[in-house]
Amino acid sequence: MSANSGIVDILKKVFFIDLIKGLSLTFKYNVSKTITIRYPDEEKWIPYQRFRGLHTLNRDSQGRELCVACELCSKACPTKCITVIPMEDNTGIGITDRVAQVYEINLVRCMFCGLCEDACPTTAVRMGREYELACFSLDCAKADKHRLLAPIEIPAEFEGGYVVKAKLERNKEGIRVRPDLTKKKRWW
Amino acid sequence: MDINTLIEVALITVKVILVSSILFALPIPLTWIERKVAGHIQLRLGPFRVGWHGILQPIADMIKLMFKEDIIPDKADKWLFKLAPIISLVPIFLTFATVPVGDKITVLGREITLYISDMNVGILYILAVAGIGVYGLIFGGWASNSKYALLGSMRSSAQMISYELALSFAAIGVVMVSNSLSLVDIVNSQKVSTWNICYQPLGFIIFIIAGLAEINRIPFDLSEDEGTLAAGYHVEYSSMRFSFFMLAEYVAMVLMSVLAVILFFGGWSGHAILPPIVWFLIKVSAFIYFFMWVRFTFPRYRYDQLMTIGWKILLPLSLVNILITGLFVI
Amino acid sequence: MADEEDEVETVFIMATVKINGKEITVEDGTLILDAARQAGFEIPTFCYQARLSGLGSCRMCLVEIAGQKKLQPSCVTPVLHGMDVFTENETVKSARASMLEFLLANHPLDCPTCDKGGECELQNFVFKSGPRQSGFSEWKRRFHDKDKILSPVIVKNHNRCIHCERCVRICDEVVGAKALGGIGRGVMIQSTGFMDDRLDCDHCGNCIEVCPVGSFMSLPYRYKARPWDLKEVDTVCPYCATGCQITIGIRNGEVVRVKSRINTGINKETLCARGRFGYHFIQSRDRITKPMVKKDGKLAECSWDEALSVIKQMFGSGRRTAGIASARYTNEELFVFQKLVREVFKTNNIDLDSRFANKWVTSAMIDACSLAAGGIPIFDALKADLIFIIGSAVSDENPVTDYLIRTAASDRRKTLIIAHPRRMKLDSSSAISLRYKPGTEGEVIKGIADFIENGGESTSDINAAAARFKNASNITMFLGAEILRLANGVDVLTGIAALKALLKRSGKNIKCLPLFDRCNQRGARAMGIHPLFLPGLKKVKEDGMDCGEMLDAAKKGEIDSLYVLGEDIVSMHPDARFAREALSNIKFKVVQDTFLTETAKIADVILPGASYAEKDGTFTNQEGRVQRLRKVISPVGDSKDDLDILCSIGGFAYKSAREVFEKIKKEVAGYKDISFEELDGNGAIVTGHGRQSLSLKGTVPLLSGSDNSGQQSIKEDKEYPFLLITGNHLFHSGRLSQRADILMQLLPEPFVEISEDDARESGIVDGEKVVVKGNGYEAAMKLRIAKGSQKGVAFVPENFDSVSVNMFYKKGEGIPRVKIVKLP
Amino acid sequence: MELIFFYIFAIVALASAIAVISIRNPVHSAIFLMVCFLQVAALFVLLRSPFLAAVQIFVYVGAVMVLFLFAVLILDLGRERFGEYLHHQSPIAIIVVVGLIFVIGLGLARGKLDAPLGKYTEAELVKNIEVTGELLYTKYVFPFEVISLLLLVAMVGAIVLVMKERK
Repeated sequence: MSANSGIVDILKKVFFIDLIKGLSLTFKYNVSKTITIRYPDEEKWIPYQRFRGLHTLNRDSQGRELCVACELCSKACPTKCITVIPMEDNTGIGITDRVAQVYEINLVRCMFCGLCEDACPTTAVRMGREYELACFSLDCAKADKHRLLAPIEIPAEFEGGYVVKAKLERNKEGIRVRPDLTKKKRWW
Repeated sequence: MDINTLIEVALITVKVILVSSILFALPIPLTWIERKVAGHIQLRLGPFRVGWHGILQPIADMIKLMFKEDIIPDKADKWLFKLAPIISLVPIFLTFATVPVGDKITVLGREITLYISDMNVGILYILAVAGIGVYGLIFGGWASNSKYALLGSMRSSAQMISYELALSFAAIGVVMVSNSLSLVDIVNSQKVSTWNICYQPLGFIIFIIAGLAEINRIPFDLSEDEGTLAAGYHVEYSSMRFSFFMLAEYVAMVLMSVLAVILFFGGWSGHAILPPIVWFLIKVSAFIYFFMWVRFTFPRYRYDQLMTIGWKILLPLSLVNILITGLFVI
Repeated sequence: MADEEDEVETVFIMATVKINGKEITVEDGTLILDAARQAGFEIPTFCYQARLSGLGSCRMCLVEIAGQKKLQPSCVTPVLHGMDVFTENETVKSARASMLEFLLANHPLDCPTCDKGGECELQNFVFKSGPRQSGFSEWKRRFHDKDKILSPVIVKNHNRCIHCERCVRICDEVVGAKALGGIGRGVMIQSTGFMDDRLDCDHCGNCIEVCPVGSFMSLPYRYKARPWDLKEVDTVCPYCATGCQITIGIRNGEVVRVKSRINTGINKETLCARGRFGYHFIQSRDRITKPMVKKDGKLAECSWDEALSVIKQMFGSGRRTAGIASARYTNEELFVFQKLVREVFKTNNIDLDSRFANKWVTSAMIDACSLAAGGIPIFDALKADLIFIIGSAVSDENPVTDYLIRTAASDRRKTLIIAHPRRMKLDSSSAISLRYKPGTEGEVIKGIADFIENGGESTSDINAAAARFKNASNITMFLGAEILRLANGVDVLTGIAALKALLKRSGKNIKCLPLFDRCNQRGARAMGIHPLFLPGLKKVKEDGMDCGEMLDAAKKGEIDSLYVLGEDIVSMHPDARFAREALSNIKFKVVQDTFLTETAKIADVILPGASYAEKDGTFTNQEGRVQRLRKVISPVGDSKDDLDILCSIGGFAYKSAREVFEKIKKEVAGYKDISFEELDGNGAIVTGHGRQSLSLKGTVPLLSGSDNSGQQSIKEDKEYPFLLITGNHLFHSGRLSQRADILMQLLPEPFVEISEDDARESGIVDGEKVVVKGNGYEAAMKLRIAKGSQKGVAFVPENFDSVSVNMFYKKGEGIPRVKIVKLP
Repeated sequence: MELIFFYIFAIVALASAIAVISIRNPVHSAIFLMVCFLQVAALFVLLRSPFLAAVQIFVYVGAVMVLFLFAVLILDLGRERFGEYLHHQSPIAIIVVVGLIFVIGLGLARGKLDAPLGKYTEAELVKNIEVTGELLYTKYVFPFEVISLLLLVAMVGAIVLVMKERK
């Protein structure tokens, strides 16, 4: 067997079998479809629901803020990037009379671990699927309550895990890639 | 001097300008193609944002290179440092003086050769002049006064000397078969019989491998081994001087493809449905693609492996090839 | 006078018990819980509070006693000799877990929105020993959806109540307000005032402090922070001379709450309204934040360098200079201040503006209370079987001292006698409340002394009190600061000294404690802020002028430069007009203060100082207890630590309060054994300054009548029927507290308080708007009726800029007379 | 025309040859030596010997000089080293050089250095590869073999030397 395999080896070397195998594989790749997502020009990846992107502050079905400013998220935060300052409010914008006066996440320090989400007793804090967080000035490195409460583009029900058609938009604030959730395809 | 001589001189001048400008312009599409090929082989798309499918990317790169700061290291040998890119570029351009892209064609009743000069020592000349290009690398590395650059240049020069032998011997096989050193004659001889690849398969393989090494491409690009040498001999270069080195490398790749086509694949000969020059271009393009394909398929050899292959395998094999060819020819 | 007394020998019967196998010997009658704590075993409890009566309602402290089938509540079960107690075995643990499960059956799990979350005793116990699962699935008890705001400072959430009744008991037994009670039965008990009203509430917030859960919450602190956000620093309350330990919590540099700590300081877990809620002045917007210099008749902000150079240039030296300090500054600052005045300005004209007192009265007070003889811990003083208070509405002036006295007086073996014209809360604990007309304190003392010496029928109140004096063997006298303000204060104090001597002759132990209204009044005197005394109460060679004399001299143009450290002379000195006039006569006045007071407004240079939360140092309270102030925040704006300011003016090289304290230790004998670093919650009592009596009698004008003020104001006056007494209100202290927003919510405007009889006679009802007239000044305010106050006496709190009560005073006339007219 | 080129090449060759020995920097010297070789190659072309020209470039410029440079680069010779070796030899060298110039000048004056043209025509010379090959393997076979043998010996010697060092 050893002699046999020796001959086979030599033959393999002589006829560059391995090299040809390699070359044929790469050639196959060359002509096959690419897996590149043409982000941000034409396509955008919509992550799964479990994705941990920019936080959102949620509201209940009546539109009241779920956040009760208990600061458990800021306590749980390993990077101490969440600042919560509670206040009293009787106008009913929150589910209790305790609402956040300041809710600010320092995105530069945030490592998107999701512990805030786990700590939240009212499911007010959720990690969303927004991941385009780059911008032209450091202002946007801080996500304030207003920004976190703003309605998100991708509805929570949307399953995710798709590549969708998207449009690149440039304006003064920065660049946004607006997805078109109706035209979706699996990534692979 | 009569009018004919003047026209000849004028024609040669035109051809020289044409060839040089083509050679200067060639790397522009080639880099784009190379990056595209790289992308697709790696299941990517390659450049995509500048122009249609990124076609203007090389232009953008070129503009960038032009406007980059030209940095000369403080302790560098300034004279040699400036000279080195030119030394690497000029010889490779000179080789194209004798490269034929086709036989004669007749325009306005005048025969025009599709080459600048048909030397009777053509192949020898090409190999000799191309060998000078190594000085660019050596000087570039040495003049930079940088250890990475010096190591890169040492490697590449040693590599080029080692593989030049095998390359030349592989070519000698063809010369023996064709009975001429002139490239035009070699092509013409293949028109009569079949392509030399059929007579010289071993020679072809040696030629291609040694050629890859000669033009410093993967898997033999040890001179610019990013992993160990940062970038090799041109690590200290920037701006246009850097692009000269790049230019030289691309032209060398074209030269190697052209040589392979001429020596082993019958040059411009082909079926009559297409004009000879198109056949020639198709073949050369195929080889260029092959070189790119190889680049993105194989990993780099270790330096000792490189030397082993060069001296212990390719050189003896090429000698064997000459021996066998000699026996057949006689 | 501590060394004049023999320690009372008490023989305790001891009992030896085994707790978890560990033998411990404790006093017989000790509760098992206390014994276990002494042995080092922690027993969880909600309802137990050391100074409160035992209740045993929460059942958390159940322990197993060998030989008894049922578990016993350790917080109400005293030890018996030979007892074998188990506090950590499985039965006890499971009982605890079940108790917590029961408590959680009705306790809402709204911890995220509860202010107590994070420092909640229930939370902690549940985490430590609670069940991890509950078997209850029924609805939770729910009284209301929204929290109830009971007062400007207290918020109540009945749903969270676990019926430990600590709040009810502390309100009843310690504070004496009796504002809280349990309404409803069983699990539906709500601890609240009647109809959720808190008519008698002192707003002291002690219910908040003792509440183990978030049932009582502080409104100013509501939703401001969570406990873990806070940086907490222990320091001392600056409002009165009781010297309560407080803990200031700051968040992001903002003071958000003041609290007391269980078993810390003499106040333990209690505080009064101003201590707990009076912190808003620290970061008030009205604070002076930049030095100011008068240019062209107007105050203009300037740099520190400029202000200091102006002072160096303009401030004279010698007899024509003077310095007046406030007793709200730390010992260190006052020490450096007297150094500045004596060494740099080269004058002995230095005094506190004790508002009404001349230097003879203040030194007589020092003598009468034996301040030079070292401090007497108040708990020692309260062990006496007779406690006599004169000259202080202690419930208003020193509320926490009031709590301490009330707790002590609840012992039936003790007698409490209060002598004051006004009714006060503590009267309910007293055996005898002597009413007298202001200015006749001397007669009260004389009456008591006469009865003791000569005997007689115990018909009158005074005689009844004197009879109690006779029967008592240990007597503690509390002398209020009001005596200092009397024109005949020296007489009264001499009388008290005589009474003391008399009692001592009859073999009784006498202790005498002052009740001061400024936090560091005692310390200030010891630091030499007195025209007659150097630090350590050493007599000066050449007497200086006291505050009144300085103003007299100023009026005559004999004072050129005056340095005022944090005192508002114009607002506080009797006869505001005179004070203003006199000060205007002084060429160069420097005021170092935190607010733009009336005095500061007429100053030539104003230096912004620091509030008590912004500096290090020590206060000496009325007992002689030295306590540490700690820096909580940096001085606001451009203001500076007062010590730094004084040092840079005087060119002293002290870098910190600690260094000054080291110097004080060398110069003031009573402080020599105190270590600045080791001052903890309990402080340290000063020792004697090396002499017991100042023996100034030879120089003091002794008898009434010889005093230049005279007694004419005591005479009846038909047109102006009321004698006006002024002082601090429960919610206010000096003019500082009106800068604290919350205190201003509690009492936003002054009132006039008269007795029920007077009100009936003049036909004015409670709450009616009246005008108080006198000395050419009149002010409108609300009327309050105090049942049981002395007839013909009116009281107006002195804490408001809106009604400047010192306008009623006339220089040299003693207690003013006013009339009260119903507003048409 | 040819003469013009000849003079250009000759002058450049001489100048670069002088530069080779006069420049202190060994690498720069090597460059000038390379230039010199290239000029010589060009002169071969003028002499209708493209083969020799190509071989000149191939062997001397492409291989020998690279090895030269290799050594220079590896050894990192100091710039002043060359000077030191010449200390005691300069008088002798000057005498030798002067003698050589004298001898060459004498030869030129007498016309003794006039090399005869071969029997080959211009057309044949263009195909000089065949001519060269033929001559090498016929007329000059013995010297050729001798040189081959010498080179072989040199090679073997070099290898032996290296092998020894390894042990």
